[in-house]
Amino acid sequence: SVTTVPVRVLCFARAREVVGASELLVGLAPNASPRSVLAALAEAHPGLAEIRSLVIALNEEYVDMEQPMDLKPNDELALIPPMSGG
Amino acid sequence: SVTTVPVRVLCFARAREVVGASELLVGLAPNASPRSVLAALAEAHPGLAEIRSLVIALNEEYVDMEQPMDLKPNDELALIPPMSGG
Amino acid sequence: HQMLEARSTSRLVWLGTAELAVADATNFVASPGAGATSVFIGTTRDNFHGRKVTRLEYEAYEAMAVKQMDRIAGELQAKWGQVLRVAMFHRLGLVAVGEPSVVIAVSSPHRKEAIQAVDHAINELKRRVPIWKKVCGEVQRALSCKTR
Amino acid sequence: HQMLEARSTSRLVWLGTAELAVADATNFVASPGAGATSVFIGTTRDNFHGRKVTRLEYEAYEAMAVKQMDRIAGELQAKWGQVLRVAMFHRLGLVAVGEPSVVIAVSSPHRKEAIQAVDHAINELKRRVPIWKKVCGEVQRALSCKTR
Repeated sequence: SVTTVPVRVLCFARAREVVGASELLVGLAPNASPRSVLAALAEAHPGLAEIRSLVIALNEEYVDMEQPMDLKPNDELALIPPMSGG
Repeated sequence: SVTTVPVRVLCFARAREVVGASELLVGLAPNASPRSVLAALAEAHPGLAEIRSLVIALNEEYVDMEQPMDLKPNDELALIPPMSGG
Repeated sequence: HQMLEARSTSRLVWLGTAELAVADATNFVASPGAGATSVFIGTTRDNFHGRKVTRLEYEAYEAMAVKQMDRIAGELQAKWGQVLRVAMFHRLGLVAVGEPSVVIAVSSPHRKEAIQAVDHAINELKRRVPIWKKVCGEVQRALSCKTR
Repeated sequence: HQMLEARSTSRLVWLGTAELAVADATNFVASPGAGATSVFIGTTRDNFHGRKVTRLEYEAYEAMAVKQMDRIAGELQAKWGQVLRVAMFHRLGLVAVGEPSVVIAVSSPHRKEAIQAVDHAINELKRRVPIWKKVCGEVQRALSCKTR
Protein backbone atom coordinates (compact mmCIF):
# COMPACT_ATOMS: atom_id res chain seq x y z
CA SER A 1 0.00 0.00 0.00
CA VAL A 2 1.26 3.43 -0.97
CA THR A 3 0.87 6.33 1.41
CA THR A 4 -0.46 9.43 -0.30
CA VAL A 5 -0.36 13.06 0.77
CA PRO A 6 -3.20 15.52 0.22
CA VAL A 7 -2.17 18.22 -2.24
CA ARG A 8 -4.01 21.19 -3.75
CA VAL A 9 -3.90 21.55 -7.53
CA LEU A 10 -4.67 25.01 -8.88
CA CYS A 11 -5.99 25.10 -12.44
CA PHE A 12 -5.54 28.16 -14.63
CA ALA A 13 -6.86 29.37 -17.98
CA ARG A 14 -7.48 26.49 -20.42
CA ALA A 15 -6.69 23.93 -17.68
CA ARG A 16 -9.42 25.41 -15.48
CA GLU A 17 -11.87 25.35 -18.39
CA VAL A 18 -11.09 21.69 -19.10
CA VAL A 19 -11.20 20.61 -15.46
CA GLY A 20 -14.26 22.74 -14.73
CA ALA A 21 -12.84 23.89 -11.40
CA SER A 22 -10.14 26.31 -10.31
CA GLU A 23 -8.85 23.99 -7.62
CA LEU A 24 -8.71 20.23 -6.99
CA LEU A 25 -7.74 18.41 -3.83
CA VAL A 26 -5.92 15.16 -4.70
CA GLY A 27 -3.94 12.46 -2.92
CA LEU A 28 -0.53 11.89 -4.48
CA ALA A 29 2.49 9.70 -3.81
CA PRO A 30 5.06 11.93 -2.08
CA ASN A 31 7.66 11.17 -4.74
CA ALA A 32 5.36 11.63 -7.74
CA SER A 33 6.85 13.44 -10.72
CA PRO A 34 4.91 16.35 -12.28
CA ARG A 35 4.63 14.27 -15.46
CA SER A 36 2.94 11.42 -13.55
CA VAL A 37 0.59 13.85 -11.79
CA LEU A 38 -0.41 15.26 -15.14
CA ALA A 39 -1.02 11.76 -16.52
CA ALA A 40 -3.20 10.86 -13.54
CA LEU A 41 -5.23 14.07 -13.84
CA ALA A 42 -5.63 13.55 -17.58
CA GLU A 43 -7.37 10.24 -16.94
CA ALA A 44 -10.18 12.07 -15.19
CA HIS A 45 -9.96 15.12 -17.47
CA PRO A 46 -8.85 13.98 -20.93
CA GLY A 47 -8.80 17.55 -22.28
CA LEU A 48 -5.67 18.20 -20.21
CA ALA A 49 -3.70 15.89 -22.50
CA GLU A 50 -4.55 18.16 -25.42
CA ILE A 51 -2.98 21.29 -23.93
CA ARG A 52 0.46 21.49 -25.51
CA SER A 53 3.33 22.58 -23.26
CA LEU A 54 1.36 22.44 -20.05
CA VAL A 55 3.78 22.62 -17.12
CA ILE A 56 3.44 22.31 -13.37
CA ALA A 57 4.59 24.56 -10.54
CA LEU A 58 5.14 23.41 -6.95
CA ASN A 59 4.61 26.02 -4.28
CA GLU A 60 4.90 28.86 -6.80
CA GLU A 61 8.11 27.59 -8.41
CA TYR A 62 8.66 25.82 -11.71
CA VAL A 63 9.91 22.26 -11.32
CA ASP A 64 11.39 19.70 -13.69
CA MET A 65 8.49 17.70 -15.18
CA GLU A 66 10.42 14.43 -14.98
CA GLN A 67 11.99 14.69 -11.50
CA PRO A 68 10.29 13.09 -8.47
CA MET A 69 9.01 15.76 -6.09
CA ASP A 70 9.09 15.59 -2.32
CA LEU A 71 5.48 16.40 -1.61
CA LYS A 72 4.26 17.43 1.84
CA PRO A 73 0.65 17.65 2.95
CA ASN A 74 -1.04 20.82 1.68
CA ASP A 75 1.62 21.53 -0.90
CA GLU A 76 0.30 23.63 -3.76
CA LEU A 77 0.65 22.42 -7.33
CA ALA A 78 -0.48 24.51 -10.26
CA LEU A 79 -1.32 23.56 -13.84
CA ILE A 80 0.25 26.21 -16.07
CA PRO A 81 -0.85 26.20 -19.73
CA PRO A 82 1.14 28.26 -22.24
CA MET A 83 1.24 31.79 -20.89
CA SER A 84 -0.05 34.83 -22.75
CA GLY A 85 0.66 37.84 -20.55
CA GLY A 86 1.96 41.15 -21.85
CA SER B 1 39.46 87.43 -61.65
CA VAL B 2 37.07 85.04 -59.92
CA THR B 3 33.50 86.05 -59.29
CA THR B 4 32.40 85.39 -55.74
CA VAL B 5 28.92 85.09 -54.27
CA PRO B 6 27.97 86.39 -50.82
CA VAL B 7 27.12 83.48 -48.53
CA ARG B 8 26.12 83.29 -44.87
CA VAL B 9 28.07 80.87 -42.68
CA LEU B 10 26.35 79.85 -39.43
CA CYS B 11 28.68 78.73 -36.64
CA PHE B 12 27.50 76.35 -33.93
CA ALA B 13 28.85 75.10 -30.60
CA ARG B 14 32.66 74.82 -30.61
CA ALA B 15 32.82 76.42 -34.08
CA ARG B 16 31.00 79.50 -32.77
CA GLU B 17 33.32 79.67 -29.76
CA VAL B 18 36.40 79.50 -31.98
CA VAL B 19 35.11 81.99 -34.53
CA GLY B 20 33.72 84.30 -31.85
CA ALA B 21 30.53 84.88 -33.83
CA SER B 22 27.42 82.90 -34.62
CA GLU B 23 27.33 84.05 -38.22
CA LEU B 24 29.81 85.20 -40.85
CA LEU B 25 29.15 86.77 -44.21
CA VAL B 26 31.76 85.62 -46.74
CA GLY B 27 32.36 85.80 -50.48
CA LEU B 28 32.98 82.38 -51.99
CA ALA B 29 33.63 80.97 -55.46
CA PRO B 30 30.31 79.49 -56.67
CA ASN B 31 31.90 76.10 -57.21
CA ALA B 32 33.82 75.97 -53.91
CA SER B 33 33.85 72.62 -52.11
CA PRO B 34 32.94 72.50 -48.40
CA ARG B 35 36.51 71.33 -47.72
CA SER B 36 37.96 74.43 -49.43
CA VAL B 37 35.55 76.70 -47.55
CA LEU B 38 36.67 75.16 -44.31
CA ALA B 39 40.34 75.62 -45.24
CA ALA B 40 39.74 79.27 -46.07
CA LEU B 41 37.88 79.92 -42.83
CA ALA B 42 40.59 78.10 -40.85
CA GLU B 43 43.17 80.62 -42.11
CA ALA B 44 41.35 83.40 -40.30
CA HIS B 45 40.29 81.14 -37.39
CA PRO B 46 42.98 78.49 -36.85
CA GLY B 47 40.99 76.82 -34.07
CA LEU B 48 38.57 75.49 -36.67
CA ALA B 49 41.28 73.14 -37.96
CA GLU B 50 41.45 71.55 -34.55
CA ILE B 51 37.78 70.48 -34.46
CA ARG B 52 37.80 66.87 -35.55
CA SER B 53 34.99 65.72 -37.85
CA LEU B 54 33.63 69.17 -38.47
CA VAL B 55 31.22 69.01 -41.41
CA ILE B 56 29.31 71.57 -43.43
CA ALA B 57 25.64 71.83 -44.33
CA LEU B 58 24.30 73.80 -47.30
CA ASN B 59 20.78 75.19 -46.89
CA GLU B 60 20.02 72.80 -44.04
CA GLU B 61 21.25 69.67 -45.83
CA TYR B 62 24.45 67.71 -45.40
CA VAL B 63 26.72 67.83 -48.45
CA ASP B 64 29.77 65.89 -49.55
CA MET B 65 32.83 67.70 -48.18
CA GLU B 66 34.82 67.12 -51.37
CA GLN B 67 32.23 67.92 -54.06
CA PRO B 68 32.04 71.39 -55.61
CA MET B 69 28.84 73.15 -54.56
CA ASP B 70 26.72 75.38 -56.80
CA LEU B 71 26.47 78.40 -54.53
CA LYS B 72 23.89 81.11 -55.09
CA PRO B 73 23.84 84.50 -53.37
CA ASN B 74 22.52 84.31 -49.81
CA ASP B 75 22.90 80.54 -49.58
CA GLU B 76 23.28 79.38 -46.00
CA LEU B 77 26.26 77.28 -45.00
CA ALA B 78 26.63 75.91 -41.47
CA LEU B 79 29.68 74.67 -39.59
CA ILE B 80 28.61 71.50 -37.76
CA PRO B 81 31.03 70.19 -35.12
CA PRO B 82 30.47 66.68 -33.72
CA MET B 83 26.90 66.57 -32.46
CA SER B 84 25.94 65.75 -28.89
CA GLY B 85 22.15 65.80 -28.73
CA GLY B 86 20.10 63.25 -26.85
CA HIS C 1 -9.23 47.14 -6.46
CA GLN C 2 -7.40 43.90 -5.93
CA MET C 3 -3.59 44.11 -6.07
CA LEU C 4 -0.25 42.55 -5.17
CA GLU C 5 3.01 44.45 -4.95
CA ALA C 6 6.70 43.73 -4.40
CA ARG C 7 8.75 46.80 -3.59
CA SER C 8 12.36 47.60 -2.72
CA THR C 9 14.33 50.82 -3.14
CA SER C 10 15.30 49.86 -6.69
CA ARG C 11 12.42 47.62 -7.82
CA LEU C 12 8.68 48.05 -8.00
CA VAL C 13 6.52 45.18 -9.20
CA TRP C 14 2.75 45.52 -9.29
CA LEU C 15 -0.12 43.28 -10.37
CA GLY C 16 -3.76 44.29 -10.03
CA THR C 17 -7.01 45.35 -11.58
CA ALA C 18 -6.57 49.14 -11.44
CA GLU C 19 -5.76 51.10 -14.59
CA LEU C 20 -1.99 51.42 -15.17
CA ALA C 21 -0.32 54.85 -15.24
CA VAL C 22 2.92 55.11 -17.22
CA ALA C 23 3.96 58.06 -15.06
CA ASP C 24 3.93 55.83 -11.95
CA ALA C 25 6.58 53.68 -13.62
CA THR C 26 8.75 56.53 -14.93
CA ASN C 27 8.49 58.39 -11.60
CA PHE C 28 9.63 55.30 -9.72
CA VAL C 29 12.70 54.73 -11.91
CA ALA C 30 13.71 58.43 -11.92
CA SER C 31 17.15 58.91 -10.40
CA PRO C 32 19.76 61.71 -10.50
CA GLY C 33 22.25 59.17 -11.87
CA ALA C 34 19.98 58.18 -14.76
CA GLY C 35 20.78 59.47 -18.23
CA ALA C 36 18.40 57.05 -19.92
CA THR C 37 14.99 55.56 -19.26
CA SER C 38 13.50 52.95 -21.54
CA VAL C 39 9.79 52.15 -21.33
CA PHE C 40 7.65 49.45 -22.88
CA ILE C 41 3.86 49.73 -22.85
CA GLY C 42 1.65 46.88 -24.03
CA THR C 43 -1.90 47.93 -24.91
CA THR C 44 -5.03 46.13 -26.02
CA ARG C 45 -5.27 46.47 -29.77
CA ASP C 46 -8.50 46.35 -31.72
CA ASN C 47 -7.73 43.20 -33.69
CA PHE C 48 -6.33 39.71 -33.25
CA HIS C 49 -5.63 37.33 -36.13
CA GLY C 50 -7.83 39.46 -38.36
CA ARG C 51 -10.79 39.64 -35.97
CA LYS C 52 -12.17 42.70 -34.25
CA VAL C 53 -11.36 42.80 -30.53
CA THR C 54 -13.29 44.83 -27.98
CA ARG C 55 -11.28 43.99 -24.89
CA LEU C 56 -8.86 41.57 -23.29
CA GLU C 57 -9.36 39.83 -19.98
CA TYR C 58 -6.33 38.78 -17.94
CA GLU C 59 -6.03 36.23 -15.16
CA ALA C 60 -2.91 35.26 -13.22
CA TYR C 61 -1.52 32.82 -10.72
CA GLU C 62 -1.05 35.98 -8.75
CA ALA C 63 1.40 35.11 -5.99
CA MET C 64 3.67 33.26 -8.38
CA ALA C 65 3.35 35.93 -11.07
CA VAL C 66 4.52 38.69 -8.72
CA LYS C 67 7.38 36.48 -7.55
CA GLN C 68 8.48 35.83 -11.14
CA MET C 69 8.16 39.50 -12.10
CA ASP C 70 10.29 40.54 -9.14
CA ARG C 71 12.83 37.87 -10.01
CA ILE C 72 13.04 39.11 -13.60
CA ALA C 73 13.57 42.66 -12.28
CA GLY C 74 16.39 41.39 -10.08
CA GLU C 75 17.92 39.51 -13.00
CA LEU C 76 18.01 42.72 -15.04
CA GLN C 77 20.00 44.37 -12.26
CA ALA C 78 22.36 41.39 -12.06
CA LYS C 79 22.84 41.05 -15.82
CA TRP C 80 23.24 44.79 -16.50
CA GLY C 81 25.12 46.13 -13.49
CA GLN C 82 24.46 49.71 -14.57
CA VAL C 83 20.69 49.36 -14.34
CA LEU C 84 19.50 51.67 -11.57
CA ARG C 85 15.80 51.00 -11.10
CA VAL C 86 13.12 48.77 -12.55
CA ALA C 87 9.33 49.13 -12.52
CA MET C 88 7.13 46.34 -13.87
CA PHE C 89 3.32 46.54 -13.78
CA HIS C 90 0.73 44.13 -15.18
CA ARG C 91 -2.97 44.70 -15.11
CA LEU C 92 -5.55 41.94 -14.47
CA GLY C 93 -9.23 41.68 -15.35
CA LEU C 94 -10.75 43.62 -18.24
CA VAL C 95 -8.51 45.86 -20.31
CA ALA C 96 -10.29 47.89 -23.00
CA VAL C 97 -8.83 48.73 -26.42
CA GLY C 98 -6.13 51.39 -26.08
CA GLU C 99 -5.54 50.77 -22.38
CA PRO C 100 -2.19 49.42 -21.12
CA SER C 101 -2.00 45.86 -19.80
CA VAL C 102 1.73 45.98 -19.10
CA VAL C 103 4.23 48.77 -18.37
CA ILE C 104 7.96 48.18 -17.88
CA ALA C 105 10.44 51.00 -17.17
CA VAL C 106 14.19 50.75 -16.59
CA SER C 107 16.66 53.55 -15.84
CA SER C 108 20.45 53.51 -16.24
CA PRO C 109 23.27 56.03 -16.76
CA HIS C 110 23.58 55.19 -20.47
CA ARG C 111 20.98 54.15 -22.99
CA LYS C 112 22.27 50.76 -24.09
CA GLU C 113 21.62 48.99 -20.78
CA ALA C 114 18.15 50.46 -20.27
CA ILE C 115 17.00 49.55 -23.80
CA GLN C 116 18.40 46.02 -23.67
CA ALA C 117 17.03 45.38 -20.19
CA VAL C 118 13.46 46.40 -21.13
CA ASP C 119 13.58 44.23 -24.24
CA HIS C 120 14.76 41.30 -22.12
CA ALA C 121 12.14 41.97 -19.45
CA ILE C 122 9.13 41.89 -21.77
CA ASN C 123 10.39 38.71 -23.44
CA GLU C 124 10.93 37.00 -20.06
CA LEU C 125 7.57 38.21 -18.79
CA LYS C 126 5.79 36.64 -21.74
CA ARG C 127 7.82 33.46 -21.42
CA ARG C 128 7.50 32.65 -17.74
CA VAL C 129 5.13 34.88 -15.77
CA PRO C 130 1.91 32.90 -15.22
CA ILE C 131 -0.59 35.33 -16.72
CA TRP C 132 -3.17 34.45 -19.37
CA LYS C 133 -5.37 36.51 -21.62
CA LYS C 134 -8.81 35.95 -23.01
CA VAL C 135 -9.53 37.78 -26.24
CA CYS C 136 -13.06 39.14 -26.36
CA GLY C 137 -14.86 40.24 -29.53
CA GLU C 138 -18.37 40.36 -30.89
CA VAL C 139 -19.47 37.25 -32.73
CA GLN C 140 -22.99 37.46 -34.15
CA ARG C 141 -23.91 40.35 -31.79
CA ALA C 142 -22.81 38.44 -28.69
CA LEU C 143 -19.59 39.00 -26.78
CA SER C 144 -17.38 35.95 -27.17
CA CYS C 145 -14.21 35.47 -25.08
CA LYS C 146 -11.59 32.91 -25.96
CA THR C 147 -8.65 31.84 -23.82
CA ARG C 148 -5.27 32.23 -25.55
CA HIS D 1 8.82 79.59 -25.00
CA GLN D 2 10.60 79.26 -28.30
CA MET D 3 9.65 76.18 -30.36
CA LEU D 4 9.58 74.52 -33.77
CA GLU D 5 7.26 71.69 -34.72
CA ALA D 6 6.67 69.32 -37.65
CA ARG D 7 3.36 67.49 -37.50
CA SER D 8 1.42 65.06 -39.65
CA THR D 9 -1.26 62.52 -38.70
CA SER D 10 1.35 59.89 -37.91
CA ARG D 11 4.42 61.98 -36.89
CA LEU D 12 5.00 64.67 -34.32
CA VAL D 13 8.43 66.29 -34.07
CA TRP D 14 9.05 69.07 -31.59
CA LEU D 15 12.05 71.16 -30.60
CA GLY D 16 11.89 73.92 -28.01
CA THR D 17 12.71 75.29 -24.59
CA ALA D 18 9.60 74.13 -22.70
CA GLU D 19 9.79 71.17 -20.32
CA LEU D 20 9.05 67.86 -22.07
CA ALA D 21 6.07 65.72 -21.02
CA VAL D 22 6.34 61.99 -21.71
CA ALA D 23 2.53 61.79 -21.77
CA ASP D 24 2.41 64.18 -24.75
CA ALA D 25 4.47 61.63 -26.69
CA THR D 26 2.58 58.52 -25.58
CA ASN D 27 -0.77 60.25 -26.14
CA PHE D 28 0.23 61.20 -29.67
CA VAL D 29 1.28 57.68 -30.63
CA ALA D 30 -1.78 56.03 -29.04
CA SER D 31 -3.83 54.16 -31.64
CA PRO D 32 -6.51 51.42 -31.47
CA GLY D 33 -4.29 49.28 -33.70
CA ALA D 34 -1.29 49.57 -31.36
CA GLY D 35 -0.41 46.60 -29.18
CA ALA D 36 3.00 48.00 -28.28
CA THR D 37 4.50 51.38 -27.52
CA SER D 38 8.22 51.79 -26.94
CA VAL D 39 9.53 54.96 -25.33
CA PHE D 40 13.02 56.33 -24.79
CA ILE D 41 13.63 59.20 -22.38
CA GLY D 42 17.02 60.87 -22.10
CA THR D 43 17.52 62.84 -18.89
CA THR D 44 20.28 65.03 -17.48
CA ARG D 45 22.31 62.91 -15.08
CA ASP D 46 24.26 64.29 -12.17
CA ASN D 47 27.73 63.27 -13.39
CA PHE D 48 29.84 63.26 -16.53
CA HIS D 49 33.23 61.56 -16.79
CA GLY D 50 33.41 61.45 -13.00
CA ARG D 51 32.51 65.10 -12.41
CA LYS D 52 29.41 66.46 -10.75
CA VAL D 53 26.94 68.01 -13.19
CA THR D 54 24.29 70.55 -12.22
CA ARG D 55 22.64 71.01 -15.62
CA LEU D 56 23.02 70.68 -19.35
CA GLU D 57 22.51 73.42 -21.87
CA TYR D 58 21.44 72.53 -25.40
CA GLU D 59 21.69 74.54 -28.61
CA ALA D 60 20.59 73.51 -32.10
CA TYR D 61 20.68 74.48 -35.72
CA GLU D 62 16.98 74.55 -35.23
CA ALA D 63 15.46 74.50 -38.70
CA MET D 64 17.81 71.76 -39.84
CA ALA D 65 17.39 69.78 -36.62
CA VAL D 66 13.61 69.63 -36.99
CA LYS D 67 14.00 68.64 -40.63
CA GLN D 68 16.39 65.81 -39.70
CA MET D 69 14.20 64.63 -36.84
CA ASP D 70 11.15 64.50 -39.10
CA ARG D 71 13.19 62.66 -41.72
CA ILE D 72 14.30 60.08 -39.15
CA ALA D 73 10.65 59.63 -38.09
CA GLY D 74 9.70 59.04 -41.72
CA GLU D 75 12.55 56.57 -42.14
CA LEU D 76 11.25 54.55 -39.20
CA GLN D 77 7.88 54.27 -40.92
CA ALA D 78 9.55 53.26 -44.20
CA LYS D 79 11.93 50.74 -42.62
CA TRP D 80 9.35 49.16 -40.28
CA GLY D 81 6.13 49.18 -42.27
CA GLN D 82 4.13 48.21 -39.17
CA VAL D 83 5.10 51.34 -37.24
CA LEU D 84 1.92 53.34 -36.68
CA ARG D 85 2.98 56.63 -35.13
CA VAL D 86 6.18 58.38 -34.07
CA ALA D 87 6.74 61.24 -31.61
CA MET D 88 10.18 62.78 -31.21
CA PHE D 89 10.82 65.73 -28.87
CA HIS D 90 14.09 67.45 -27.98
CA ARG D 91 14.43 70.25 -25.47
CA LEU D 92 16.75 73.24 -25.91
CA GLY D 93 18.30 75.62 -23.39
CA LEU D 94 18.84 74.63 -19.77
CA VAL D 95 17.86 71.14 -18.65
CA ALA D 96 18.27 70.46 -14.93
CA VAL D 97 19.35 67.12 -13.46
CA GLY D 98 16.50 64.61 -13.68
CA GLU D 99 14.63 66.48 -16.41
CA PRO D 100 14.18 64.97 -19.90
CA SER D 101 16.10 66.42 -22.84
CA VAL D 102 14.76 63.93 -25.35
CA VAL D 103 11.62 61.79 -25.62
CA ILE D 104 10.95 59.35 -28.44
CA ALA D 105 7.81 57.19 -28.64
CA VAL D 106 6.82 54.70 -31.34
CA SER D 107 3.66 52.58 -31.55
CA SER D 108 3.09 49.43 -33.61
CA PRO D 109 0.82 46.36 -33.53
CA HIS D 110 3.62 44.12 -32.17
CA ARG D 111 6.50 44.88 -29.86
CA LYS D 112 9.48 44.04 -32.05
CA GLU D 113 9.02 46.88 -34.50
CA ALA D 114 8.35 49.54 -31.85
CA ILE D 115 11.41 48.55 -29.79
CA GLN D 116 13.75 48.36 -32.78
CA ALA D 117 12.47 51.63 -34.23
CA VAL D 118 13.04 53.59 -31.01
CA ASP D 119 16.54 52.17 -30.66
CA HIS D 120 17.29 53.20 -34.25
CA ALA D 121 15.75 56.64 -33.73
CA ILE D 122 17.86 57.61 -30.72
CA ASN D 123 21.03 56.39 -32.45
CA GLU D 124 20.24 58.36 -35.60
CA LEU D 125 19.28 61.44 -33.58
CA LYS D 126 22.65 61.43 -31.85
CA ARG D 127 24.47 60.80 -35.12
CA ARG D 128 22.98 63.40 -37.40
CA VAL D 129 20.61 65.88 -35.75
CA PRO D 130 22.53 69.15 -35.28
CA ILE D 131 22.11 69.63 -31.54
CA TRP D 132 24.92 70.26 -29.07
CA LYS D 133 25.16 70.14 -25.31
CA LYS D 134 27.18 72.10 -22.84
CA VAL D 135 27.87 70.31 -19.58
CA CYS D 136 27.66 72.67 -16.59
CA GLY D 137 29.10 71.92 -13.17
CA GLU D 138 30.59 73.80 -10.28
CA VAL D 139 34.35 74.28 -10.46
CA GLN D 140 35.81 76.13 -7.46
CA ARG D 141 32.41 77.53 -6.49
CA ALA D 142 31.76 78.98 -9.96
CA LEU D 143 29.48 77.48 -12.58
CA SER D 144 31.56 76.27 -15.50
CA CYS D 145 30.00 75.16 -18.79
CA LYS D 146 31.92 73.22 -21.38
CA THR D 147 30.83 72.43 -24.93
CA ARG D 148 30.84 68.72 -25.73
